[in-house]
Amino acid sequence: MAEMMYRDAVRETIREEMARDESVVVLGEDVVGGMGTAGGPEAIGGIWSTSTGLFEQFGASRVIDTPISESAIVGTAGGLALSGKRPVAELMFADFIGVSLDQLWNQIGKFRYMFGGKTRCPAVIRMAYGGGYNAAAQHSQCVHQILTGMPGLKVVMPSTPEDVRGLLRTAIRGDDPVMFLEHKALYGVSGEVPEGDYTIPFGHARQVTAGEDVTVVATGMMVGVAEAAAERMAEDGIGVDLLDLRTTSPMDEEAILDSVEVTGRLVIVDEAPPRCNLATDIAALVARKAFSSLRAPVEMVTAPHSPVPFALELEQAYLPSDDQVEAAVRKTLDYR
Amino acid sequence: MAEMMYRDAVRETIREEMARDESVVVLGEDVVGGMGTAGGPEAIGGIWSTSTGLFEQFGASRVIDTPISESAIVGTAGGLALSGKRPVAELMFADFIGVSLDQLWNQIGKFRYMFGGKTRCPAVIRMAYGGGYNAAAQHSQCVHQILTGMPGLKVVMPSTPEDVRGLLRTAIRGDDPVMFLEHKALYGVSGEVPEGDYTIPFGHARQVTAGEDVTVVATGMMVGVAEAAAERMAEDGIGVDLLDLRTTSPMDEEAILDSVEVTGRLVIVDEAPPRCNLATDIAALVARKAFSSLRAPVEMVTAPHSPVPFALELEQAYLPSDDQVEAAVRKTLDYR
Amino acid sequence: MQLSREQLLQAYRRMATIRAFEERLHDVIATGEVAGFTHLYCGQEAVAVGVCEHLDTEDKIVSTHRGHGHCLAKGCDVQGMMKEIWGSTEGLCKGKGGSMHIADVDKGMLGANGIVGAGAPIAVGAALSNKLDGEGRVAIAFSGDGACNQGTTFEAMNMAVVTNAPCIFVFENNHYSEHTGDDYAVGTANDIASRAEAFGMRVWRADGCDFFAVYETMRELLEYVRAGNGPAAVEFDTERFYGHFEGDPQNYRGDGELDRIRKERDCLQIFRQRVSEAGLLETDALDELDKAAHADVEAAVEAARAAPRPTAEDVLTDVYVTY
Amino acid sequence: MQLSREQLLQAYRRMATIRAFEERLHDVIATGEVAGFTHLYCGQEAVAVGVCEHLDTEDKIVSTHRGHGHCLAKGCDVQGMMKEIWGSTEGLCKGKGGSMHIADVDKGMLGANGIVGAGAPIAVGAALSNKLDGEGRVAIAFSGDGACNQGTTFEAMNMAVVTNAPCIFVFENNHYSEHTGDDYAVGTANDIASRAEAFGMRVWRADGCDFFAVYETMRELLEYVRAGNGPAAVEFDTERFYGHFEGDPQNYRGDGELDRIRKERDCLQIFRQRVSEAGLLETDALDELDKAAHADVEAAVEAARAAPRPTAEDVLTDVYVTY
Ligand SMILES: Cc1ncc(C[n+]2csc(CCOP(=O)(O)OP(=O)(O)O)c2C)c(N)n1
Ligand SMILES: Cc1ncc(C[n+]2csc(CCOP(=O)(O)OP(=O)(O)O)c2C)c(N)n1
Ligand SMILES: [Mg+2]
Ligand SMILES: [Mg+2]
Repeated sequence: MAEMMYRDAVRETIREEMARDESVVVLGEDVVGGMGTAGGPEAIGGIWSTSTGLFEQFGASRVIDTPISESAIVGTAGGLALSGKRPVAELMFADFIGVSLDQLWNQIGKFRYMFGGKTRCPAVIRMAYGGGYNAAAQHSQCVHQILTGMPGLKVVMPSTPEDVRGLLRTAIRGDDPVMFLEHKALYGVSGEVPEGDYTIPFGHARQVTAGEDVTVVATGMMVGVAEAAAERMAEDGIGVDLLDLRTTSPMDEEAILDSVEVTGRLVIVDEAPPRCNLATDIAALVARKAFSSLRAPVEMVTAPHSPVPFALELEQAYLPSDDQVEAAVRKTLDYR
Repeated sequence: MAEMMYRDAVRETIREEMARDESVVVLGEDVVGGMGTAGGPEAIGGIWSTSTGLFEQFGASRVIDTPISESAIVGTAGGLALSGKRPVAELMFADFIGVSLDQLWNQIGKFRYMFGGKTRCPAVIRMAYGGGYNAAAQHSQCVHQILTGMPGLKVVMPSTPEDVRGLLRTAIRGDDPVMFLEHKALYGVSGEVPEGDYTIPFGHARQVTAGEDVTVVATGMMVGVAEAAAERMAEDGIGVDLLDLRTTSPMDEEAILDSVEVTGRLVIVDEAPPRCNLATDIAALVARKAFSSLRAPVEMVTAPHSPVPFALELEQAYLPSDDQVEAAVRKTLDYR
Repeated sequence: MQLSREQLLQAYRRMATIRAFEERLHDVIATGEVAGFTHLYCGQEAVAVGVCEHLDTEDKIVSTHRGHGHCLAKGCDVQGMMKEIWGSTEGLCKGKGGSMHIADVDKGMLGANGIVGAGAPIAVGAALSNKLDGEGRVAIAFSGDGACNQGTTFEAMNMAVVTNAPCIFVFENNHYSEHTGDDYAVGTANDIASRAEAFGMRVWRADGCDFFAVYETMRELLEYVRAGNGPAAVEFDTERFYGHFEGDPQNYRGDGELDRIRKERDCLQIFRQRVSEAGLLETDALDELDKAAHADVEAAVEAARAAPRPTAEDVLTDVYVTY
Repeated sequence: MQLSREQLLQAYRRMATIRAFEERLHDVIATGEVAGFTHLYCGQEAVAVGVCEHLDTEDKIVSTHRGHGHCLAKGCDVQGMMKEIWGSTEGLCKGKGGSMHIADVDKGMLGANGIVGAGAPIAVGAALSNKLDGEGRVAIAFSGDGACNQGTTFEAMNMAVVTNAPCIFVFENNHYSEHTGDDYAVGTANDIASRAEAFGMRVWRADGCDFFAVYETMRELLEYVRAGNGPAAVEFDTERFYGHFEGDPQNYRGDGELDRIRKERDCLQIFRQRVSEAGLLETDALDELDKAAHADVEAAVEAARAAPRPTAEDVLTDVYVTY
């Protein structure tokens, strides 16, 4: 086991996959940096430092710096993937699916289906999502609630460096289009990473803490928030079965249903606003398929129905907190 | 009461609002038709015939035909609305939110919030959605599941000509951005329309059929599908409390919760694919706030997790049917 | 350079097949036998064929909502296409795509597209893939005069220039986007080609109703692009014989406009005239090809009518490779 | 045409205010006192002021992520802006928007924008609104050399041409989009203006570091647009003194590049030189304005530090007008 930062896990995994398979190609804005400048290329290697050094190692034909044209970035990835390459494209901020949604939703997500199953589109689209940087309404959003609903796309939300490595390998080696959502507040987080070329299959949740009193489901950044609450409550003897979904499409329905069958109580933590989001998706799953196990109303801890606000105090109030998770857990436990 | 077609209800309401308030402006592709041709303008009046004659009546400065540039269409509507006009823009097919989402989601939906409540953006964006025309994966989709989750937008889904008139008046006269979703299979449907200048407030569901055995919630095209099932079951003495939500944001939570309190059983019909959609949203609402009333698992009748297929048989199997609604109702009633 | 007799026959045969295919569909759609939105390519055959006769399988094309002509020119199977339009499981896309989504990736045909302007960025990706493989192969984005106003088309042109992609933007200016004239919707100092030129690409212009003009222009253009000079664009002046979609009353046409273009701008007639005048092909030989094309199309219609239909179970297959 | 003494003083005062505002922020951000993403406008002051000095409240502007200069030039309140950047409820946007979303619609400032390229279509709408009102007012979209590659920018230019909107596309070419040079990212036969020209607009080009060049160019351009001739575009060659965002190490700069542009291309220095040489304003008067600008900014910082903070209850207000 080695210690590794989340951002480094992203970059080193891409590097290894590029070395392993020459059909892997990286593209995006400033993924090289310094193109067309006196200071020369490789000035930045991606604003998240997730591609630093790749240009030097693999050259301009496999590390493609692009203009600010997100639709063309995703479309180019789609054309590469239809032609047998394995593009790993970066959208920089997840909020930029706004300017490229057609290519994600109506193009790469549907090629296989529209073409009668006769093609593959192994494009990985990486993007940094989520709040915590006071980056306000257009640079802080969650998008998994939008993308998970789109048939043809797979959606991955790693919460640890270990999962980044295992899930990104699966994404790049797989044959379907994958939305790889990296939480920007996790880039600087370090964690233990196993040696070796392991992969993590999609659709398998990770049990973060075990417990039989209440099921808590979270993804991405919210896993840590829920974990903090769970640890605190463990001191009071409250056993939280905390599941990190890791991928939301496909989603590990079985793990959720199995857990609720034991606990009878469910709290879902979702950084997205409350309407038509992943929390409602999971609540509906349980209300449909584990109704007889359920012993209390489902609780959801989500962002409010508002854009992400700028000011420190506002964003803090906006983002789901461990206190809110704890309150929700205690509320469901108090229900008789 | 007069008889009126759904498409005519759209057009005549726009015409009246344009006559009533000169700040109302229409824009979109082919909303005039024939611009720059030998046959001259007004050749079509919108491919859905929802703007026929408006150009003749109000002229080129208030009925603006646009190039194929959906981002610019929505953005132009946003700029008009910020400047005190009341644009009614047409996206033709709802699927084209893919090429214009940023302007909907990150711009017009957020101006008021980002600008600290100091402005209004009264833009109405109309679009035809839904299946039934074998128009395949890029011309048949539902989008309410995407738009409802976006804070700052209001989402309207009229199911009858009467509601078109009342809701479109409210949309155009209101001060918030409104996504006005017209089901393309309803355009040719006629219905009774009250005389006079009535409006229908957002957030108020309509009770389509009354009953105390089961609550069924539907929107748009699905209202008719659910109504057919309800009528058939009425013959067997099954009482369906069928709610047409009319608007999904804001949504009439009270009507749903009140109904479930009586019936204890809930079936939701949603034309969208099953993940993170409106059906899950409503299921979650009930699992959170009406848990103690609920006497059976929630049932969802939705499209499957696939793009909309082309062939007749496939699309028929894809779209939720009255048979499926009936089966879901009977299943929830059978639950003990 | 001269085309051989064989090449001439093949080119005409392909154009005749497109024509026969579309005219047959025109009739059939009027009866309601075929469902969905269908956009006919009739009138533009010389463009699709004049472009694609230069390509082989590894060269890719990306098409539009009006895609039948591009598909047939790139070698898609007539029966497979017809069955697709009929919605059969034996269709090129198993009945899941229909007219607006016909594709045959193995033939280098990366799909018709229902979203105007969506194809151009995809073509850039296909071009970059070919560039990586280093065999001088290209990718072609077909776009209409309407699509040239969509942001994606511009982004793709710029992206191709910046990445020096062997991508070719073929603008088929048939003077209409749906019911609107290009004079109105295409803001330009000059023409569509000049807008492409402003991105730093070399551009060409030619009469799209004259197969030989298209073919010669593309020969020159392809030589330039295959040599590694980066992307290029071309604008072809062409005509759409039918309405935007089947059922379009075409009130926007001028008096006598349709008659005139049918008479003066029919690319098949122009081809016949040229080869006759030059004594290259005999009328009989051409008539034979017309007949053969019609027979092929008729056989395809019969096959499509008899072909197996999908069932409800097919809805959920082909969404993913791995579930 | 000559500017009056008063006009000259006002122009310099505004430029000096922007400079002082940005330099103060540069220092403050380094200490961590201010949160969020902040992009400084320093170096480009002559563009914002040279453009906006021609405008009144009914003329609208739409800005970018690098919006402080445009805001100040259009008359936004210094204290209101500083408080917004600090996130106070007394900020221009009650602390909800922050640096990237400052707006003051009543002043005709329709917002900075965090999405590159998103402003241009909005400006077209504002221009059409002004056209409807028929008073000869315009709308201006500020865009960078990076934003000129975004599809929305092209769509907006075409839309403005087609609708004959009194919209002006001001391209501030500071030669960088983030860490990338315009030589790489802007595919063009010539320059950004030539791409705009290809849409059929009249275009201008000028040195964006020379206030007088900007001002005179805009006078001519505005006369043209206000007269109803439709949209226009202008490219200003300018410089960005700081990094893309605060904290950017700027490794992409050439040796001595920053020193050189500070020395040779500082629009405030160039202004001073011009007015001194022409004997229009005395150094003392200019120094006074610098001092006053600094004092204003200092007062704004003090006010922002003391200003009331939002609370959790404020999160859910201002989402809608009617709930
Ligand atoms: C993004 C998008 N906007 C609008 C449409 C509707 N539409 C389909 S074809 C078309 C006109 C296209 O014109 P052009 O590019 O000239 O192609 P042509 O039909 O002449 O072949 C329009 C507006 C669409 N399919 N996609
Ligand atoms: C749609 C979108 N893509 C990317 C970004 C990230 N980004 C912010 S500013 C910027 C560079 C913009 O360059 P330019 O238009 O030249 O403006 P400048 O920063 O030089 O003022 C980029 C890529 C963004 N905010 N929005
Ligand atoms: Mg056309
Ligand atoms: Mg720049």
